[in-house]
Amino acid sequence: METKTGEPLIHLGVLEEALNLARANSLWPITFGLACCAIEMMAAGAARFDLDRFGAGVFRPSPRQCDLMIVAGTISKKMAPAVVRLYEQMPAPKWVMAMGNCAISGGPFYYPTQYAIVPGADLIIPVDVYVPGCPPRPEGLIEGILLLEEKITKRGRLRKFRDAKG
Amino acid sequence: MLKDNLTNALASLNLEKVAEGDYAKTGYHLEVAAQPAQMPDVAQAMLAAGCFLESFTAVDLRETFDLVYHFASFDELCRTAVHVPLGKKKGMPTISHIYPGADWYEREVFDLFGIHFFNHPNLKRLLLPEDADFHPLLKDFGASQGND
Amino acid sequence: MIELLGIEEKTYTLNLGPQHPSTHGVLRVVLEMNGEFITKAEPVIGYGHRGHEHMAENRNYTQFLPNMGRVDYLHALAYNQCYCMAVEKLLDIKVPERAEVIRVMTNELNRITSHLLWFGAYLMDLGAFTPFLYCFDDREQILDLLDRITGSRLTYCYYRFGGVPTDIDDDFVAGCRAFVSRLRSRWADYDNLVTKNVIFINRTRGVGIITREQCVKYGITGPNLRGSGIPYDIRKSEPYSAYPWFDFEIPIGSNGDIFDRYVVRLAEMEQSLRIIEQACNKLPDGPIMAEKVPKRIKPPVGEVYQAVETARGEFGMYIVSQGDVKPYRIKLRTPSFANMSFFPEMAVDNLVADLVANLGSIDVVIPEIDR
Amino acid sequence: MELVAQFLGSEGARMVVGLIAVIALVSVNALFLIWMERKVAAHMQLRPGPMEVGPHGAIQTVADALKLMGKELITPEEVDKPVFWLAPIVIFLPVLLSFLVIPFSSTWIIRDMNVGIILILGFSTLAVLAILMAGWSSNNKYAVFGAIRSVAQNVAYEIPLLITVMSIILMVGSFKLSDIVAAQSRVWFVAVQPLAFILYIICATAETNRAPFDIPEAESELVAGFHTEYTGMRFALFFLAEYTNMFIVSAVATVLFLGGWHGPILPGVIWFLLKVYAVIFLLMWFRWTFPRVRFDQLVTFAWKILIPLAFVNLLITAFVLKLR
Repeated sequence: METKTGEPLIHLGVLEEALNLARANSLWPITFGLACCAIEMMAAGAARFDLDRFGAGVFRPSPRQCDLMIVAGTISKKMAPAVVRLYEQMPAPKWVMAMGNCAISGGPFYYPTQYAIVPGADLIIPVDVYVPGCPPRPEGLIEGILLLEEKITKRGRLRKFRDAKG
Repeated sequence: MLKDNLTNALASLNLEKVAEGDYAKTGYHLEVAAQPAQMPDVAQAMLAAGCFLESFTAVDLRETFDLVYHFASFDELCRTAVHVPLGKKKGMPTISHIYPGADWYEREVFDLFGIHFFNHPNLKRLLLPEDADFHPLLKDFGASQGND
Repeated sequence: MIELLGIEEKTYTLNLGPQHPSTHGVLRVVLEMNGEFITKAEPVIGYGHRGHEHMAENRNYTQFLPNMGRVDYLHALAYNQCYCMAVEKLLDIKVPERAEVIRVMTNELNRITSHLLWFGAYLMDLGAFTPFLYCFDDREQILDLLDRITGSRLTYCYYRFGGVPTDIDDDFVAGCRAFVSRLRSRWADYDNLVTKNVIFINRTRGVGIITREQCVKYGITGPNLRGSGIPYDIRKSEPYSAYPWFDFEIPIGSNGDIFDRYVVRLAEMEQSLRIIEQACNKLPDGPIMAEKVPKRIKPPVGEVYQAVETARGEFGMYIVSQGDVKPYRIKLRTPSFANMSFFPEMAVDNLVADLVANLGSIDVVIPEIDR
Repeated sequence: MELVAQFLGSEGARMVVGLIAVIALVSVNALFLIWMERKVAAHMQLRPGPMEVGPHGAIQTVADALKLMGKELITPEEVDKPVFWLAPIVIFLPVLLSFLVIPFSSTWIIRDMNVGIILILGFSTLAVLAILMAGWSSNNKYAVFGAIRSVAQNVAYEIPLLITVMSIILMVGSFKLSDIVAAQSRVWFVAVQPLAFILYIICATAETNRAPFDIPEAESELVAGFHTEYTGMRFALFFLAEYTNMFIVSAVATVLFLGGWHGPILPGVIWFLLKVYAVIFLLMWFRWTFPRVRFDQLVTFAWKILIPLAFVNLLITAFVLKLR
């Protein structure tokens, strides 16, 4: 087994690559919405955008069965411990996506005397992919998922597409 | 007419002010000013007339608080605003036994302004974490408190 | 039996949320349970508290405008409209007719998106997944329309003090007409899939009853109130904007149970379609922005309370102005806050399954409760 | 020892081949069914479903399975460890063993026991035990809820299931599955016993814990029910067992009501599988159409409606048989 931060103990070459390919194509997100962005997350899973095409449409309600945490919305100070706890309950390997400006930096709710929110998910949990927008469109979320796939497999559909475009 | 009924009912309570409001400007049909101790009676009269508590909040006027209750009715268009001046560091009698819906409003005001409500069944923080030690909507909450 | 055996009946606590699939975000309900029955329910809110009211005091009037779309992101335009109307009242601005009609049209489209989302999400709470997708498919059609003129899909900030910034065109009107007929053709599907479904009826009939008296005591508004048979709708009782020019009805229920609330919401969508249809037919010409809107919004000293009917009930804004460029105090009277405060009474003595059904049926948006 | 030797001597080779075939079938079937469920659900919901992994997402479930194998296995601190570890295995064994007696065709049957149907029904009861073990040992309130509900539900639905099956057995006069199929060479029992078929399908849906009777894992109420605390491969085993269980109840439905391997032109095995997958499609259709039944209504429905109906059906069957 490997941990998220450390190097794996044993390198298994091809098997490792196959596993990564499998992981990248089967990112089950947790049913977890904090605010506005959650609606766009739902929209991304629904009929028109259909995250399931990329194997990322199986929203699991229990953190124990998830691979990906989409932090969709503002993290209030009251909620922050719960977010951390959910992250800790997920089994490795696990990934986090900060969806929307609130999860990236506090977004519109961050100003000098604010008292209510945590300005950025990366202050409490490690974030792999940032998807900006307020809220991001579902297309943006899909691009985020593809970027994450690229990060996991070191290659990916998105890169191919970008290279073709030049 | 609900407005007349209310005016009559409130007249007996010996309030500071029961006057017709400027609806076009403020959205009130009836403007009332009361002392803190009179508030439960006002609420009782409102409930008897079939009004519901639309909203309740406080305004920090630096020297005093201005507590504002808004009542309206499902049957007839008649919005009543009750202003209650309250000195700082003073408490307010609860009306949550008359309007159970006021329970949360009072907790919110306690949370955000630090105003204490006497006889409230469950007065604890509503929106902020239980360990918060500040009241964000006070006007002197600012650079020193909060963080970052 | 239990007493005979000398076993002490014990209750235990169950923590529902803040992350739970049916709490629609970040609500936590601490339940005291006896077996599967709830003896006490205490909602713990504030997990979505973002400090809108504090923010208002630190922003000028215009800067606070985008916040309104984020208070309740499902029916953003109604909140947007309420704020604009309140400030217009403070400044004594009259909005041109065309702008009012555009506001009503877009607002009603937005109301339908909100009800559709409720419909889908509620059925998902009850365990049916497919209606959710159907609703989202219909909802996307509206989002396309609104996206064209407002520039965003969800957190709209379309109305400005004095009118609307961009005009609608014939394509938008044609799109509205097409959508009206499309959604009307879907009612039969929804009825067959859900309304006539025996399981659905059994789960919602006679469950979660709200009485008139409770509505008065808790200040419950919106479809929850109308499901109990009280025809209170701000659009009719305190007509604002262009609503008096249109012909529509206020659907009401009779028993006040979940099923009635469901029927009321479905009927409201149909009424919204009627309004949109009429607005398409008699869209007045003229300017879309009032002429004498000051560049710098600085209302005179005073206070104002403005209410609108949102998809969840009465949304009120109480603004205190001290003649400054910043509002002195803004209080958001959100409908879900009052509706949710009734929830503990509703949940007691029911099963967990009913708790989920009840919670869904009052249609709460958590960040709107927490603000 | 002698018994074992004797047993292996006569049937040994057949058993070994059979077991390997069963394990292969179980895994391929589960992979296929999960893919099928996602595709069926997607098309019912106006969306394409898995598309990118393989043609039309055909190897999507392979990716899922590989990923689940590579996941960390978390054993929460407070759980009852031996029971927690055993539960996924216990749930998997009975569904595997049930394959022993299923007649895929007149010749494709591992062991044609004369108590075949009883064996299947007996083993299907064991699955409840595993759910109870999983829920109880997880030391999680939602999981315990799921477990308790599951037991109540299965007890309630096993009775009408057994009584319904009994009416078929009365007609055939044998517990042997191949006999039951052989008796349907001219008329399928679904035509003779339509009520029994409906009752069986309802009970089978409840037995497999699928919507509208999926209350042991009711997502919107109990998070993930009895398997809330399970991760990775352990969770996958529950998943696998659920889909294999679906295959078994559908196979039994095919044997009891749909004429088993009988059919024109095509070989028996193909007909059998076609019918099984048709029944599975029906179960999937239910799942993506109906809302979930409330727990008390579910139990009431079983005790007050299904059981009396099943008894009436049995009585009428017995009466008609006696008259004939």
